[in-house]
Amino acid sequence: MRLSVVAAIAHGRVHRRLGLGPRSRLDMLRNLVTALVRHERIETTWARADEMQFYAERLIDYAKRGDTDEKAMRMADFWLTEKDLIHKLFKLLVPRFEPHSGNYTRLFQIPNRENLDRAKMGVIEYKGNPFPPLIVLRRDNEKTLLNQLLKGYREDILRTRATQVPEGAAASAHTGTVV
Amino acid sequence: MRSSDWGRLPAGTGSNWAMAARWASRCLRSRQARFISTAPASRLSAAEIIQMRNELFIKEKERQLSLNPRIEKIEVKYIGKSHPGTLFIMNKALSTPYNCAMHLSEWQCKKSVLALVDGELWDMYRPLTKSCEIQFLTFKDENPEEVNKAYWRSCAMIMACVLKQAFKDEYSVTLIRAPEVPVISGAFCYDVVLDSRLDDWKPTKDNFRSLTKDAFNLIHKDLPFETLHVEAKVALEIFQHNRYKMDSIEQKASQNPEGLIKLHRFGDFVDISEGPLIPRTSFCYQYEITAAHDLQTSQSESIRRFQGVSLPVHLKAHHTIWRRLLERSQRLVTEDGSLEANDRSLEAKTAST
Amino acid sequence: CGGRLILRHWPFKSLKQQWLSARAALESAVLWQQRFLSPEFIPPRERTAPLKFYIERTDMIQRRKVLDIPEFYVGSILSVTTAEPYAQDKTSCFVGICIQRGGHGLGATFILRNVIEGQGVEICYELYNPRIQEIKILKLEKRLDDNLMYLRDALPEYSTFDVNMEPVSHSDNDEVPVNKMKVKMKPKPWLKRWERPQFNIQGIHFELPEKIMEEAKKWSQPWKKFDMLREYDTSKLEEQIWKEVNEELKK
Amino acid sequence: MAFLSRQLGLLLTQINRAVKQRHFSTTGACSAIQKLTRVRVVDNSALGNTPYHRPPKCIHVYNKSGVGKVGDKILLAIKGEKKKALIVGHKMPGPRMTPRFDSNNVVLIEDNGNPTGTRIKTPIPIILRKRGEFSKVLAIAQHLV
Repeated sequence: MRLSVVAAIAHGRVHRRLGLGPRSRLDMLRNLVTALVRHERIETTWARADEMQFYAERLIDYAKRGDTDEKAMRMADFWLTEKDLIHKLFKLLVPRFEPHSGNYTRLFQIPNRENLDRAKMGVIEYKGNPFPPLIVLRRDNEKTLLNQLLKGYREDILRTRATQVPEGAAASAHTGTVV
Repeated sequence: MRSSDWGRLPAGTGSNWAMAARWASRCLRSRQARFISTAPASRLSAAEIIQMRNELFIKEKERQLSLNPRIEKIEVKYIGKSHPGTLFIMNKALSTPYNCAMHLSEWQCKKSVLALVDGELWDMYRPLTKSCEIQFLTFKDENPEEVNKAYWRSCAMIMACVLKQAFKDEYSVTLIRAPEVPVISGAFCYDVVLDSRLDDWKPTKDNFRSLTKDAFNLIHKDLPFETLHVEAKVALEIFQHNRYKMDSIEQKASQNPEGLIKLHRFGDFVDISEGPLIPRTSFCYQYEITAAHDLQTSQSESIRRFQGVSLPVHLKAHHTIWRRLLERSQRLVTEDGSLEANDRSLEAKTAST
Repeated sequence: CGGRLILRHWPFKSLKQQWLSARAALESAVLWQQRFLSPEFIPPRERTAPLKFYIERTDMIQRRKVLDIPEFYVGSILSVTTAEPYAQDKTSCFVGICIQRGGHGLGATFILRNVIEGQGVEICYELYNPRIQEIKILKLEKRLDDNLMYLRDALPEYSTFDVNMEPVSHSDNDEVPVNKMKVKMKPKPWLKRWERPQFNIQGIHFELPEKIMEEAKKWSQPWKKFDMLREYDTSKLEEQIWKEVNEELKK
Repeated sequence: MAFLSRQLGLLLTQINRAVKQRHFSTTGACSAIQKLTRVRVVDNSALGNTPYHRPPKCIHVYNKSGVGKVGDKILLAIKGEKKKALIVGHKMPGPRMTPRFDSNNVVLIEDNGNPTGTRIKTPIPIILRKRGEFSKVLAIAQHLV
């Protein structure tokens, strides 16, 4: 059940209407999934990427059943229009996602299309692909002014604590002898 | 106010510039005449000293400007992340790194604190002298050490300006110097010799608050920091009433191979400084003067060290953290790090306990 | 699942309790092999909070403790006795074939159909209605389809059942037999176009012209079974609910 | 003679039924009984069972909504006459636990409420007894569901 998309697209609609009908919708998503399996990272409109994400993940789930499973094979056959990719799916992607359960893809929003339609665009990728990461998580730099001030503050605290603890220990030892 | 406009003057307005300079020189001449008449007075009030220094600074600046009567073009190459390899054609001895940043983006204008001109640290409002490669430094760089130092220096200078003007005219305030303390020690400081009548005076919280208020007045004025490299002779003339400054000028002149002294000015306050400063006072966001310590010295005059802490607009702190930083900044800081001071304070603490 | 949260085991147990629970788990594992979970226990695929279904389940279990609701399927022949305040003996009994099961939770229904005196009669019973006094299985079997609505358009003999029918015995261990009967239909205007692939009906012996059957095939949607969005895998949920219900019923 | 005619009538009714099956529309408009709904007369009255080229048709429903359900009286156009009738079953599913029939059944009644026929063979819903005014109709019914 796609609660997330249900929440995003209002009033109980489970999926978007794409293309020229249900069949065209699936055909379009099929081509997208095939492209995703081939290139591992593709750029498309946000709506298509969002619709496709579910199918791309379920396809991996099916493929995890193994290539001897008939249903899995039929699914792979349907969703991958280029048949050389079936091998890649079962032999490359499945071992990659073996330790994970779900969340095989990543979806990001990118600037709207420069085209006349200014469509909202997204980029979707399988995790663990060989490309450079889309988002570089920048760690807070320790050397900025504020962080240097805070570091000094922390060091002060630690130093006072270090001097206070031996005193406390000595005091307790002292009381110990008295008792 | 006129002088503060100089820094903002964009490159390429040569005629305007010349007109303004002419007008300024006219004013200067008339005032100097008055100065000569009052110069023999042994003691000048703080405002008068400031005015005198300011006028001398303007004069020197004008002189330096007149060295390049013709506008020459230089090529400035930007090497940075956003638009690497951008080439600017700028005016020699007129255009500043800030002008380059204006050509790049508003972001660069707002965030750049210092420029790196051929590997040399450069103020944002200091004119470029030759064709060069330029780079901008911000507070959030990989290693913003130099920027932090510049910020600390600038804050100390703002504090010096506040201290110079805060006292009544009958009390003399002699600024000594701004010790270069590392940022990690928690406070910037400025050494001051106060009037001997004020030896017993202990500044209260309200005093600090009023000083801080004065500092905020300066910050809100959004004054630019200007730089001038002058010969020791001129610097000595400017600081003729301050023997501490004269000592340090001589010392610095001897160290510098060309015998040049770096002067900085914001508003009409002129000071000697070690290195580059931030572009404008409005870069400070949180600013507070927190403590004053008596330094034990062998001399008869007691030297006071005023301390404060500040954070720039780009790095704001939550008020709870800010309060802790304030508490910490009240400890005495020294040039060789905060260690000694801490030890001393600890000793004092243990002694008291 | 809200239900599971509430039902979570008490963390501290005595040794005997542990042993008992272990044995119960073993028993339930054995029973799980030959389980039957009434379809109305499985919550539908929607956003309703699971707590609602849990509360309904408790009520359903309460009702099941009073009334024996047997295992039955679409296609089974049932006899239902209800309290009827307007009847002479205050009860009424109806015998018929179950053609549809619907609803979830307490509102679950099933429809019985019979032809009496040449007149087709259907009654939609609410499974947990307190008016129901007895539900008796006369013949436990399945048909080829999960919905026998097409019996309305079939010849009346296929939905005619004797009111005084003798119950056919069925042992618990046997598989439920599947009646592979193919019904013959009345001539065409029908309730629905049953030949269309969307109904996927196996239990009709179509005697339609070839042209119509070809025409119907145009409505087939072979891609539909590859649309993973339509899959609703209830096996885990089913097992969980079955355990919960079974434990509660044993108490 | 009367017996013969009755036999003939029954036979014709059977034929009539088969004919009706073919002509009856199964669209939703006929689910409940409203004006112009063709109905089936289920009692053994002569009027209802003699064949006629036009099936009986509802021309008025005596209630406020205009949609007749079980227990509502309607006016029928039958064999060129106007006749009142009582609905005893319809195709549209009623409330739960009540029977639904495969055809729209009526029983002809006189203006005073007495049934015209003497016997009703098809099943009649027991819920009819709830209204309490059709005891004479229920009395001639043979099957109650």
